[in-house]
Amino acid sequence: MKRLESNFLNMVLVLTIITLMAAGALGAVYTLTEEPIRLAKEQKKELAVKSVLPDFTRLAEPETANGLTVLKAYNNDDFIGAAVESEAVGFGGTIKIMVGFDAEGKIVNYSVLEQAETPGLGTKMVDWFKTDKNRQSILHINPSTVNFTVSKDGGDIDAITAATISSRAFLSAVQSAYQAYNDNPENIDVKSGASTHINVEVTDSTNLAVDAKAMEDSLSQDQKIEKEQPIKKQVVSKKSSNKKRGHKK
Amino acid sequence: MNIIVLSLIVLGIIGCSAAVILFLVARKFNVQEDPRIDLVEQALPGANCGGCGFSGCRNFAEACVKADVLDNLRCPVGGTPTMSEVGNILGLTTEISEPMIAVVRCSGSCEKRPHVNTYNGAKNCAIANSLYSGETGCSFGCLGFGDCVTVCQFDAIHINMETGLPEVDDDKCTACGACVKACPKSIIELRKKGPKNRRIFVGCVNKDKGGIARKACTVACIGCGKCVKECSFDAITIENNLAYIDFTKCRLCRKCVAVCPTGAIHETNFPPRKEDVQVSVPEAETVKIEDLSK
Amino acid sequence: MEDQIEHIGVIKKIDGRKASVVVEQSSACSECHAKSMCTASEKSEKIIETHIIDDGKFYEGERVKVVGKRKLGFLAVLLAFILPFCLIIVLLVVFNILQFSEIWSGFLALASIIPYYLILSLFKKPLKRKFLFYVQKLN
Amino acid sequence: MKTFKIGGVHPQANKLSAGQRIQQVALPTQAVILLDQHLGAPATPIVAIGDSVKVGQLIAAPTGFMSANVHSSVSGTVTKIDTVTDAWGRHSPAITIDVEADHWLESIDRTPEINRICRLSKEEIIKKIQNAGIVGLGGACFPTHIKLMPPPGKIAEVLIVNAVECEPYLTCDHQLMMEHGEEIFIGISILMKALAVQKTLIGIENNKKDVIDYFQRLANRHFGIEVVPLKMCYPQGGEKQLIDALIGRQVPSGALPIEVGAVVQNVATTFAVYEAVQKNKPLIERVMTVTGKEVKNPGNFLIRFGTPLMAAVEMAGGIPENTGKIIGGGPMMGRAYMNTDVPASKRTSGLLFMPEQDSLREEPQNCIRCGKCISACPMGLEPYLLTNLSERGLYNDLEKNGIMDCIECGCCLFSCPSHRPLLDYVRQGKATVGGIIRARNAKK
Amino acid sequence: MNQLIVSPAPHVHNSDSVAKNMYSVVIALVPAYLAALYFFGLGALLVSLTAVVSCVLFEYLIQRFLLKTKPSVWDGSAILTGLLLAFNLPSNLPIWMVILGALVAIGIGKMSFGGLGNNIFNPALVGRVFLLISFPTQMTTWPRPLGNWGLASYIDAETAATPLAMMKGGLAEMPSHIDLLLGNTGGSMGEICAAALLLGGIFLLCRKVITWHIPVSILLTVALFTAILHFANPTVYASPLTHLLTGGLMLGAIFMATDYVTSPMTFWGQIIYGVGIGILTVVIRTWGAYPEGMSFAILIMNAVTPLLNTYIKPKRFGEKRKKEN
Amino acid sequence: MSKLKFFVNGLLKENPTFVLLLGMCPTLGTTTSALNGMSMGLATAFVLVCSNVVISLLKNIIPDKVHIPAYIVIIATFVTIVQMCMEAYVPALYESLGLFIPLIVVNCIVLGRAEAFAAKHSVWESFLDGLGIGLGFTGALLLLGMVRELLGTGKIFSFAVFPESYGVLIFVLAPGAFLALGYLIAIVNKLNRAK
Amino acid sequence: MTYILIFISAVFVNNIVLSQFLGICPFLGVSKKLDTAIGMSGAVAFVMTLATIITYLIQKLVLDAFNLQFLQTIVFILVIAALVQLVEIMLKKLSPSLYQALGVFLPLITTNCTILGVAIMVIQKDFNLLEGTVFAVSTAIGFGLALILFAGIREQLNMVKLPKGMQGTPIALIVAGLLAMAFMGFSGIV
Ligand SMILES: Cc1cc2nc3c(=O)[nH]c(=O)nc-3n(C[C@H](O)[C@H](O)[C@H](O)COP(=O)(O)O)c2cc1C
Ligand SMILES: Cc1cc2nc3c(=O)[nH]c(=O)nc-3n(C[C@H](O)[C@H](O)[C@H](O)COP(=O)(O)O)c2cc1C
Ligand SMILES: Cc1cc2nc3c(=O)[nH]c(=O)nc-3n(C[C@H](O)[C@H](O)[C@H](O)COP(=O)(O)O)c2cc1C
Ligand SMILES: Cc1cc2nc3c(=O)[nH]c(=O)nc-3n(C[C@H](O)[C@H](O)[C@H](O)CO)c2cc1C
Ligand code: SF4
Ligand code: SF4
Ligand code: SF4
Ligand code: SF4
Ligand code: FES
Repeated sequence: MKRLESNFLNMVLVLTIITLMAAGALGAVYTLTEEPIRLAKEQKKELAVKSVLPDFTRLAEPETANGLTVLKAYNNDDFIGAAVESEAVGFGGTIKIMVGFDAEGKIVNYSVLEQAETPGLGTKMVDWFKTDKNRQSILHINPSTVNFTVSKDGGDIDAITAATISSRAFLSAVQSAYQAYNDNPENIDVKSGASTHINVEVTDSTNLAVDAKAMEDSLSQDQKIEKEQPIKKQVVSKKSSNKKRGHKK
Repeated sequence: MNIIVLSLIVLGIIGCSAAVILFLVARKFNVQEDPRIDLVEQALPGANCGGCGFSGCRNFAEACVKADVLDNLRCPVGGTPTMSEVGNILGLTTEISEPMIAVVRCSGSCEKRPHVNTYNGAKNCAIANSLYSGETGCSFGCLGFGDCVTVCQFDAIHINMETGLPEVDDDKCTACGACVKACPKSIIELRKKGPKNRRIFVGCVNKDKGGIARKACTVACIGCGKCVKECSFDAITIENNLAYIDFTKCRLCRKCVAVCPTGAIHETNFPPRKEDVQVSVPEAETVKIEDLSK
Repeated sequence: MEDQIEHIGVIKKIDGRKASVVVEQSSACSECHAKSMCTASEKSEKIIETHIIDDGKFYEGERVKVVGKRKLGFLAVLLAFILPFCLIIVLLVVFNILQFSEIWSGFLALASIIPYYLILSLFKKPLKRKFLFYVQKLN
Repeated sequence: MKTFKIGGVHPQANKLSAGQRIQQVALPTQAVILLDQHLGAPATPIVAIGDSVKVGQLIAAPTGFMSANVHSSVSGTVTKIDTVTDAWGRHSPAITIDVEADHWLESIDRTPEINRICRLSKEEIIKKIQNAGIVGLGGACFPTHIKLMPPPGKIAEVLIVNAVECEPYLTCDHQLMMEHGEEIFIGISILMKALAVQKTLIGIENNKKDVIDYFQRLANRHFGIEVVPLKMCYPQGGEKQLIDALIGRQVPSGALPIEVGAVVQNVATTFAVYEAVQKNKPLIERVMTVTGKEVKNPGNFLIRFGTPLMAAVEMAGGIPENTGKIIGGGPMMGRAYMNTDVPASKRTSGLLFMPEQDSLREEPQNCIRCGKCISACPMGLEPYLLTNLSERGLYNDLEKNGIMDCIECGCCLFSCPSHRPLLDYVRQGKATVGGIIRARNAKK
Repeated sequence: MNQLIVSPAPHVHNSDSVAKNMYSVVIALVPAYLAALYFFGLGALLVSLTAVVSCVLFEYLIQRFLLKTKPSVWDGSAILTGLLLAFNLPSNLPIWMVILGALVAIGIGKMSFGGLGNNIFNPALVGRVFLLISFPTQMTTWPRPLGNWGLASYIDAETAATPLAMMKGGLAEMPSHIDLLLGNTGGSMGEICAAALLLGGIFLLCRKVITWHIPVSILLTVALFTAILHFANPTVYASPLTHLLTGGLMLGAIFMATDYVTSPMTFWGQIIYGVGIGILTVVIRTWGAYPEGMSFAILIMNAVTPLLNTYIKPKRFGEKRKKEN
Repeated sequence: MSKLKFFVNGLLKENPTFVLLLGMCPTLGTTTSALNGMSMGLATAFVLVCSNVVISLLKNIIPDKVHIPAYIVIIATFVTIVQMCMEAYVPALYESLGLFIPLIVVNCIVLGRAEAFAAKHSVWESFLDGLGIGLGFTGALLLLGMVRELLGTGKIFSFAVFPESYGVLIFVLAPGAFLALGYLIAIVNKLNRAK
Repeated sequence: MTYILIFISAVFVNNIVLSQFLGICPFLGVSKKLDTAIGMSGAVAFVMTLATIITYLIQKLVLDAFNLQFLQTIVFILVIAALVQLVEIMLKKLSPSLYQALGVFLPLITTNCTILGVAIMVIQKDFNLLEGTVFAVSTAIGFGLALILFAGIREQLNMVKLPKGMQGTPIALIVAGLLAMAFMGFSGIV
């Protein structure tokens, strides 16, 4: 039971061998788990998409608009809506959500992908805005048709009790999702049904016509939010730069 | 498969270079501690009392490991058994020294030494002592504010509420000597623990002349010298009106106990004496006396 | 009385008015009661050159207190860690402003501590004069 | 009006015996003269049992630098040279003399005339003071002649006479000043000469208006002596505080007043100096106050050293029925006695009888960190911290936190709402640290 | 004559005591309490009684049964903790929450450290912040002042926002300064009437229970800091006066930051402490998530207090002189 | 039979959390709920057992002076394995435990056990020891998680015990972690002393 | 502005010890004496910055490049361990007297979970190098802040008589809890 002597060669050798063994083991486990990990990640995303959109048969490749990812869904060839991933800084950190819009720009459903809000307060957002109580639900609403801010700020949506900050962040994330949904450059071309097209235009024009000021307000507010949340911006821009680097390689 | 090869290469390189660096470091600095230090430390009581003169048991353990002879190193808490165990671990011999124990040399309980005034300052012997001689007529006796109790790390000494005097718990006392240092009246002494905890000692430190001493406290040593005459082993000396029994010479014959007119000499843990010898040992100190002399 | 830092060590060698003392530097965790359970409680021995100013006789192998001014401790941390730390940060910022690539600025900043320590090594002598330690008897 | 700048408290003055004329206490039949009446080591007896002595005769010589001469205050036969139990139950060396008559040494001038002229040189004055066994009567019993010999390199600029008497209850200095003002001023002039200073400041708290008026009149007649009324605040009488109040200089930590060019003497000391230098009379008696709320006739008494204190107490109407505590000195700095069967000495500035209800301290509670002890401390210390450190035996930290600066004035304990025994622990810590420092210096 | 009592000097005391200090503070709180009763009616009574009784009770029980020491509840500190805790709660808080707050204040904030004098953090604020974090909804909805006096004031009071919460929403509907001074606004029961609190503060200053250093440095710092902000952008940042009169600032500065146990002991220590509280309060009020920063600011500075006590020493006698030489 | 003591030892007498006070970071960081706490405990236990076994197998071929880096590599390997498996099969859990999974590497318990025990004992003993300590750790985390979840949200394992409105939010937040652990340790100390 | 936000976030809002629960061991261990706590904070800041930069580079140059992210844990821990030792060697060789002084003054800097944790967090949060460095520095400052505050509190607690059961770790944890509670006041600032 003599221990190996501590001379240079022994030490380096043993340590190297052990590291190599470790590397081998890790590599092996990695190859085994690589697939499940990817699947798990995809599954999560797909589940999210499914839960926020009506039934669809085909998803288009992700596109980016306004720096957000937009996934369009088709029933056969009919554009039936799009799921948008969006984020905003809430009370405890970044809130990532996925919102599904139908072809008319109404919110079908949303799901919270990531959040670090206070349990019991901000975390209530997971189903608060789906619950049909008072004015707290945002489902089946086109964000541009209402004043899409919390009632405290003069808007039409009830904030989560005692979690106004989270609610604000959530709503602004939904709004930027809507923006992305709307601004998607390919949106108009791809859309097959004219009604959608018109609908969008109509919404816009009604907005302009009916409540130009509100629109302006919401826009300026958007800008304000962006100004106030430089981290978010940074993150977003970095994302894209990362991507670029990735392409280069 | 590619991944495995890649990770082999990358980790191999990093591991190898880390190994070289760590090797260099290992060679340069890291003291591979002598594993015996751990062993010795485990053998020690772990009280970290500082009684050994080192700050903490581990330092003492190191000192033991580094030392060539254990003669000057001694854990008062663990005593000889511990030291011989340490000696075994290190392959060194230890001096066999007899276990010691703290002994309180004042018997002036509340009833035997009435209070003549009331102390009303901070409850601390050192402070009271620096102010004056104490609440009783005896200016040598225990003050009873328990400085000795505070310093004992082993919970071995407590003030008996009835007598107002500290009492040492034979089993807990480790003879670390902390209380000896703490007592401003130098009342506590480390003495040989004695076979079966049997000890004989003078329970008084009063150096006043007999009359004065007796007036202040009924169990005071009055320096009459009877015990000196009685002792066949020259163990007892009298200085400043106070008898002292040298524990290295005392053979525990108990003769002196019987002759002391005030009962200032204490015996502990002796069996009751068989023949009742009539001696004038006052009240509480009365014990059945038996002559054990050879 | 100056504010002092004290450390216990063992005299390894005495050379006139100088003594080499071996002190142990243990990690943060060595205070911990469970250190035997935990490797973080690493230790290393360091040899410290000290001066003898006390008249007391010292002998090799004696356990002594190594005493230095407390300010020196802070100065040491400043020179050894804080300054190079500031250097790295400053360089990183500068390279960033100069539009170096991230990788390069990282490398350059990291590398900068090598010349820093090299420069520090030029001051070996004055530093040695500054960082004086003394030995004292225990208690 | 001037006062010192840091800390201080305002205890009730209770000067019950103010204005009571000084009464002479009758000679005892037996006098017990303590040999430990000064700061340093007890003096060594130079008489033997059976010797007969006269009033004013030297009976014990100094043992070492800080010690002082002790003179007989009575005439008679030495019957015992032994220890006696002092007020604190300790054994203290003393010479017992059976009083036979009242024979004085011939050299002593016992006439009541005031002798204004002093032609002695500086050295002669100091020598005379030393021979007369004069020690500071302000409390510390520091041999006065030492104070008059500044160490080389230090020059005294100003003499400060401590007439503050800030201790509650005590009035002996006050009364002495009223009755012997002239002599005191001569004493001051002598001290000025001994110190070669041109200026003297007499600090008096403004609760003694009569003395201030009287002394200001006297000061007009003396060159270089100025009377400074001070705002009442305890411990103004503390040497460092008084210097701060009068000349605005603060004696640095660990230094002596001479560091800032000042020498402080108590008024009673100056009177003793007058008697010693002008009348050849050694220090054999002093004025003391016997007082207390329940005392029948609180008063000021001139008492020979060695006389049982009870003699003065009897003159004041005896020990009151419900006495709980007897204090030698004032209530702020005095020490409680456990034994009243003791003789008067150079230390006894007063006896205070506290009724039982005022005698017990309240139960101490946890420190509530109110900081009141800090604001009260005239030395700018942190008594709560010193107490904590002392309790835990952290002597290094104690030293760093200036425990040696503590003047044991008691302001901290006086003002602690938690009734913590602050000064008890601070004093203990100070004693221990002092010992450590001395040991360290001795090694060097 | 009986046995003499012997003790070291000094033998007299200025007869100040812990209880005297504590009860003085209780008395000083009376005006604000009356104001609270006037504005919030029975609810205020209910909440304050519960808080005081449960604080005293918990202290007694813990000392008696857990620590096994002699209960010292009558020194008044537990009463004070209860009262100050209640002052920091909305007057319609559910009773069980009040009791929980008292338990936390006394159990965690005070007795875990061994009782009066040992604690690091202000017990009442520990209780308050614990509740605030645990029940943000209930702790941030206040009944409308003068809404109701009877039992209804407790059970289903109309709620009102505090001026500070309004401040966060924009400066449009702030109450007038007079209303703020008198207390005619929403808020915790004890914090609303700045005038009554000031009155109590003056009483404490006169009785020398507290010194001016802490309250004045807090108020000045807040005034200064908010003035700078206000003049930089008056539409976003409220005026200094508004800040001074709102929220628990007065209550905190006069009664809670001055707590002996948890505040520094030296002159400069107290000034730094006060300035720190002022700055933190404004920072939290204007940029933080919580509408009210005083409690947090005091707690944070409580944590700094030991450092201040260690490093900020009183000026020692003879010190300056030393430097000159 | 006597070997069993190695196992029991870690459960109670040397419970890493309550008695030895090791691995405080994950203890505090992952016990927002009973489930999280338990999972973290199990992950640690797995690493502990595996690394104990492997190290005790290899103990004689590892030269003394590189034992720490060697142990670290071995431990890191198992940690990474756990990490990948969790990510693949229980992604939700993986996310909620977050950073603390890779940090098992520096957990004093794991390395400490390797050094203090596995390097000196046989494989079987090391296995038992690892299991005991690991389960002791798991138990402690589970307990703390349960306490925090119960006090904080009124639930245990997401099963409502009392109505949600009685949840004391602070216990699922950072301060609650410290407070709950502090009092739990105090209670355990008290029980130990009472014994 | 971003950097300031990162700073405030790491120092106050998401303090590494008080809200992230990393580095608890040294927090409880080194905090007994103020001086050591202060010195230690400086040392940790240095090591943390160094470690963050080097692990960042390795991540980008090696792990990301070869798609070997799964080796992160093992590579980081090795690199950090080696790095700390390397600094020691350099110091010893190049400035022995400094090295000596540190030996007397500081405990050894060990790789605790804070350093590894920060290195990983920088990658996870997708910071760029400068942000990562600022993050590391701020985290270290936050760590130092908590450590120093805590050391002060502990020195004060040493002076009082705590209830028996609370002495040691329990009271330390409770103080940490209350401190964390006080620091929650900063939440929402970023
Ligand atoms: C511990 C704690 C956690 C909180 N967490 C959140 C949160 O996650 N999201 C949020 O919007 N507000 C949160 N808040 C509340 C905010 O501090 C703020 O009071 C609130 O957003 C504004 O109040 P209101 O919603 O009642 O108008 C929290 C408060 C506390 C005390
Ligand atoms: C060692 C020592 C030397 C002293 N030397 C002098 C001195 O040279 N000059 C002087 O004026 N006072 C000297 N003093 C006296 C002190 O300043 C002071 O007056 C004395 O301690 C009594 O002060 P108190 O009554 O305020 O306690 C000396 C004191 C001591 C202890
Ligand atoms: C707290 C304190 C209070 C004192 N109060 C007085 C006082 O009221 N009157 C006085 O003469 N000396 C007082 N002293 C003594 C003086 O400090 C100093 O020793 C004395 O004035 C020196 O003169 P002496 O040597 O002639 O006694 C006091 C000392 C202290 C420490
Ligand atoms: C001026 C003053 C202010 C006080 N403020 C508070 C307070 O804000 N909160 C509290 O719980 N106790 C307060 N107390 C009471 C007491 O000091 C407190 O309960 C202790 O912190 C408990 O150890 C105060 C006491 C005084 C004298
Ligand atoms: S009784 Fe005295 S000698 Fe015995 S253990 Fe206690 S302190 Fe040490
Ligand atoms: S033996 Fe000594 S220390 Fe102990 S109580 Fe008696 S006097 Fe005090
Ligand atoms: S006794 Fe000492 S510590 Fe107390 S106030 Fe006076 S000088 Fe300060
Ligand atoms: S006066 Fe008393 S209670 Fe106040 S700080 Fe000083 S010791 Fe503590
Ligand atoms: S520092 Fe985090 S577990 Fe030790």
